Amino acid sequence: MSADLSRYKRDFPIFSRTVRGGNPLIYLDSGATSQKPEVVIEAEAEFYRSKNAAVHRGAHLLAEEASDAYEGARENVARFLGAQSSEIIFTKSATESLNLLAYSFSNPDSGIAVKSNDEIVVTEMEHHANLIPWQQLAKRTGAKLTWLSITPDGRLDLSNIDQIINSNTKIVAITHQSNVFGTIPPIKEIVKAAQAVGAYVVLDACQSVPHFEVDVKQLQVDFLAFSGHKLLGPTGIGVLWGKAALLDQLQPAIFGGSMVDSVTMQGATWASGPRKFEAGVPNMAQAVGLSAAVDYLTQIGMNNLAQHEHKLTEQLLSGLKLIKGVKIVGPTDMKDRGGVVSFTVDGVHPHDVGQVLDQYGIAVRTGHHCAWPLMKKLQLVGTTRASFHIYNNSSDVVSLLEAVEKVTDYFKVGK
Amino acid sequence: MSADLSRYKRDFPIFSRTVRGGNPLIYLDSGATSQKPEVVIEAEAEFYRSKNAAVHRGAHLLAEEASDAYEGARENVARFLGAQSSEIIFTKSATESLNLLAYSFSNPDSGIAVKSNDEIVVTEMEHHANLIPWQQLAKRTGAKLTWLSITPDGRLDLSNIDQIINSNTKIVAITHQSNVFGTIPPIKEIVKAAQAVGAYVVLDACQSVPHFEVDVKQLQVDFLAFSGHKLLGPTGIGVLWGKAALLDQLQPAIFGGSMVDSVTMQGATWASGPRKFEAGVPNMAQAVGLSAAVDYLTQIGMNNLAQHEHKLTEQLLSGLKLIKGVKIVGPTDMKDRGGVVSFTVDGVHPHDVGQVLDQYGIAVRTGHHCAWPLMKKLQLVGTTRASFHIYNNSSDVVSLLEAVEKVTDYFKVGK
Amino acid sequence: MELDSLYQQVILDHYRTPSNKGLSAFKDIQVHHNNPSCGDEVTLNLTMKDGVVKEITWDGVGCSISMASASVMSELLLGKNYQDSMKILDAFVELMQSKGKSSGDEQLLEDGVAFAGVSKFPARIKCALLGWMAFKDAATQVMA
Amino acid sequence: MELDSLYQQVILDHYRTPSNKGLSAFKDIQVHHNNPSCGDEVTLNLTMKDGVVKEITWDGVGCSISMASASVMSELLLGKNYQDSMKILDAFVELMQSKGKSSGDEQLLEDGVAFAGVSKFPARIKCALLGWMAFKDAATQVMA
Ligand SMILES: Cc1ncc(COP(=O)(O)O)c(C=O)c1O
Ligand SMILES: Cc1ncc(COP(=O)(O)O)c(C=O)c1O
Repeated sequence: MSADLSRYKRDFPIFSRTVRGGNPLIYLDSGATSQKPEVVIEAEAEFYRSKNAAVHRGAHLLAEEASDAYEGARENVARFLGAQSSEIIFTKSATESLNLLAYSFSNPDSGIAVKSNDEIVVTEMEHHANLIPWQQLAKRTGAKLTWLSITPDGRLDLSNIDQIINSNTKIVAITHQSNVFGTIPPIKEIVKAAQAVGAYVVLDACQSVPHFEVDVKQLQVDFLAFSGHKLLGPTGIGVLWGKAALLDQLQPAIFGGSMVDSVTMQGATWASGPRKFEAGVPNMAQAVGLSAAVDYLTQIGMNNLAQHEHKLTEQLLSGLKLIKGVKIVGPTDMKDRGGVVSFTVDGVHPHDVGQVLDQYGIAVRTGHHCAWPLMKKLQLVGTTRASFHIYNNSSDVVSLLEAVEKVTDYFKVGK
Repeated sequence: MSADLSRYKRDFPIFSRTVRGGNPLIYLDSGATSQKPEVVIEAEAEFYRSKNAAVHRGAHLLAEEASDAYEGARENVARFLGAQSSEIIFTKSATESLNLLAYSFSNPDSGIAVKSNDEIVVTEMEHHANLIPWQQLAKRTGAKLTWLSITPDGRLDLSNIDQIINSNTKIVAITHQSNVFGTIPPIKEIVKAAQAVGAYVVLDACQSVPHFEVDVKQLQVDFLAFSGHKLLGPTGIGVLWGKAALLDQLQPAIFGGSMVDSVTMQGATWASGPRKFEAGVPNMAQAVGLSAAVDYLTQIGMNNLAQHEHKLTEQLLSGLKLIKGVKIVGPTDMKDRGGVVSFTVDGVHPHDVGQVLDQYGIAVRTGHHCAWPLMKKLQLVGTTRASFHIYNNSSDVVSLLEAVEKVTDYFKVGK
Repeated sequence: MELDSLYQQVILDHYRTPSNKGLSAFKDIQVHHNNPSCGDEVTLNLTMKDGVVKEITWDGVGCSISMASASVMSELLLGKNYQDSMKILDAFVELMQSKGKSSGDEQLLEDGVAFAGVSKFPARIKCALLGWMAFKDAATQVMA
Repeated sequence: MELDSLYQQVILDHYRTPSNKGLSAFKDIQVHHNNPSCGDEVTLNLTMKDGVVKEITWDGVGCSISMASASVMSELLLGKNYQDSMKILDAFVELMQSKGKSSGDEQLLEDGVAFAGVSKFPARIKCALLGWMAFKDAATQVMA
């Protein structure tokens, strides 16, 4: 028997409000952004109320305390990922993390800069944030962008991996969990293929780090990015992790205060460590809030959370299979998949599905999920997507299934 | 007689704490970052507690409310600056704003891209954030970086403006108020010179927008950047304003979700308006917090605030002039200057000055203030800087002056 | 239920059996509009003669609201002169912005008043306007 | 006052009249270290013979703590062999990290114990270590 996690929902103040139709909120859109427990909200507020100052700059006590809080957050996030704190770069979001990395790779002064004869590999199931920055990097440098395809059941097609990941490959950028299918691709095999040709693996961990234990050393990837707001943390904070030796060889991409070693009117040199990638007064309160979210999740236990979501996903998949006119998009079993479930309802546009669910207080995501090439490949206009976090429970799943039935009634599916 | 603004200090919870030596906090480091009134802290918390969702994406009520809050913040900030809301881009900081702009200028697809025969003009008193991005832009594009010098009293030297701003000049990037001297450069003359040669003026408004009324239409500049955290707002939020017609001609610099018009595996096209510059789930709570700060300041009245700071600055300047061994760095009168005062104490390193002040509960900034080239030009190792905001009062100035006297005693200056 | 004010029977009918859907072989102009946040798309062919709308055909993918609205639009504006079509269009836009406070001028908008409920759902207003904005773009170009 | 625990008289004396300040004409190696967050800089010339420190001269700009500490370091390590100098250096680093809980080994650190109070001011620890880290860098390079 697994732990009872129902008590955690109370920690999230948003569930005390009602939504459309006077209904209680059933929030199944954590894949887009998660809700926040009061401890996270308070950690951010408390930073402002008691130790707000510009880090690394002032000669005064507040500045000291603010710096401790900010650097403490860095250490805490590092521990959470099994990384060193000198490898943690705070950004505003995963999107920024991936873009900064791509710009660093096109800085010609970088020791590991991308060149025109290099290849960059992505997959057909990437979120736009892990696709377009690489398209643009390829465009800037003349490198070639290639990709791994998907199979009809929403898994990665590895049949031609040896052609795609070849001796010209410099970067393999891949998602750790599809935000559309919930699929968890075989990272091990991809890392092996990349290592064999000396390519760097960039992991988009937006949908993994918030939901199950992720250890960068075990994964053996080279870079990893995620956003705080999907991890019960504040908006406006993201993380870029990179192996220290690689970060050393990369030049920074954004420039300003607190990241320099020396500056003249003609040019500048950079500080070492994560500082060189963090120009300007940082998002201090948000880093502190993210750290509180990490503590909160650690206390729940990432394995407990993963199990919890696993059960809900299983329940949802079995339920959806019984509803006429509903098709699951992506893996229909529990093998290598997480708590993100996409589906379609015959003859009803996802936007209309979402509208009906909203009427019952159920918040889901509809549309292309920022994975437009994937939708086109599947010849879909979009899907309806339900996704979980700690505050969901099996009665949420029941409510969703009932409401989906009502959708098919309302739009007279198959009638 | 001017309005009594003393009651506003109570709105800032941080002043209920004590600092080193059990002293009440005298915060004179608002030039680095400002303190936050409770309404701002609560606005951010309230967003998380009641309407947190990913904007522009969900099909549900929360997403609708979150989008309204976020877009409402944009409109509010636009009104505050006399701009249109389609011209307001939310970033994480002024540093990001300026870097994004510089990258957009080096995107060869931009209609107004910087070319190798262009010149970029800065000044010797820029903060690193308004210097290094332009150095790097020059490096990327082959353009030439030139600059206006400063006079010994910390003003801009315009004697050779016609040579420096010439027919090759594409961009003039200049501070609206020096974060070291407090000097307010003659923006009008610079705009005139830039317009005469068809150059774009980029205004670093980090030290102006938080302290006095700024209207982009009156200023006639082309782009403007500032950070929320210096404007009583949250950390992790900044603004880039640009004339709509120019933003239209610029290509975006960071890429991901919610900024596209269409996407294939090979490439993408962009949405219009500010959206194309805001990739990813934005810093929604911080935008809402910034909007609350704007409301708070509007209610105080920017002119009242400016007058308040003017009086404190005058008091500080006269007081410092009476202390033996103390030299004011920058304008010693009130002409065209704001509430930032730098000074040195003979024979005492700024770091030591700051340490003694800290012992009396006084928080100031010491060092090079991210303006290293300026320090070198002045042959200074740094200065001690006091800067004001609404929560300061004349007894803060008295305390500072007394403590500076103690510094000269402690280190036996001139003895 | 609130939902029924959104999904009027007229809308569902137009969604199931849209008018003028399927692009004509001939046209004065073709425009393509989309709504990137939800992926809805409309392509519209327009033919005008002496300032009068002679033919509107369209194709697209999207939700019930966007498709039904394009269908209603194509019926309503056919045969109208440019000025009248813009009057109707403006009335429809105004209805969409009414936040549920207007029920629309049935004289002018006919089946279009069925969309009055959409104005209470801000996220759906863009859907309802997609086809109309495509028409406006096309007609303005033809008249230019 | 807490401040006096930071600014011991020994420190103020070394600040006003530093030892070995002014770079020698000859040296085995020269290193330059700085602290970008506050702008403090130290240049250090080192000469060693048979693994023993023969001469340390330095120059720099910085606060009382960084300059006094460089001065004390240069006195203390002169004439020591590499191993002993590293032992003293490690003891000094340890003292700096003691958060005010250690008063330092006076036997080993001599005037260096005056810096014990610095360990209570995290922002100043880097100042106190600047000259020492320059020495470590230089000596390690000479010995390599
Ligand atoms: C004049 C000026 N420009 C730019 C900046 C950079 O702002 P931020 O660090 O918030 O990005 C600052 C403040 O640090 C400043 O004072
Ligand atoms: C798989 C994946 N990658 C990247 C992102 C982008 O994250 P953000 O928008 O927080 O930068 C998301 C979420 O939107 C995602 O689900």
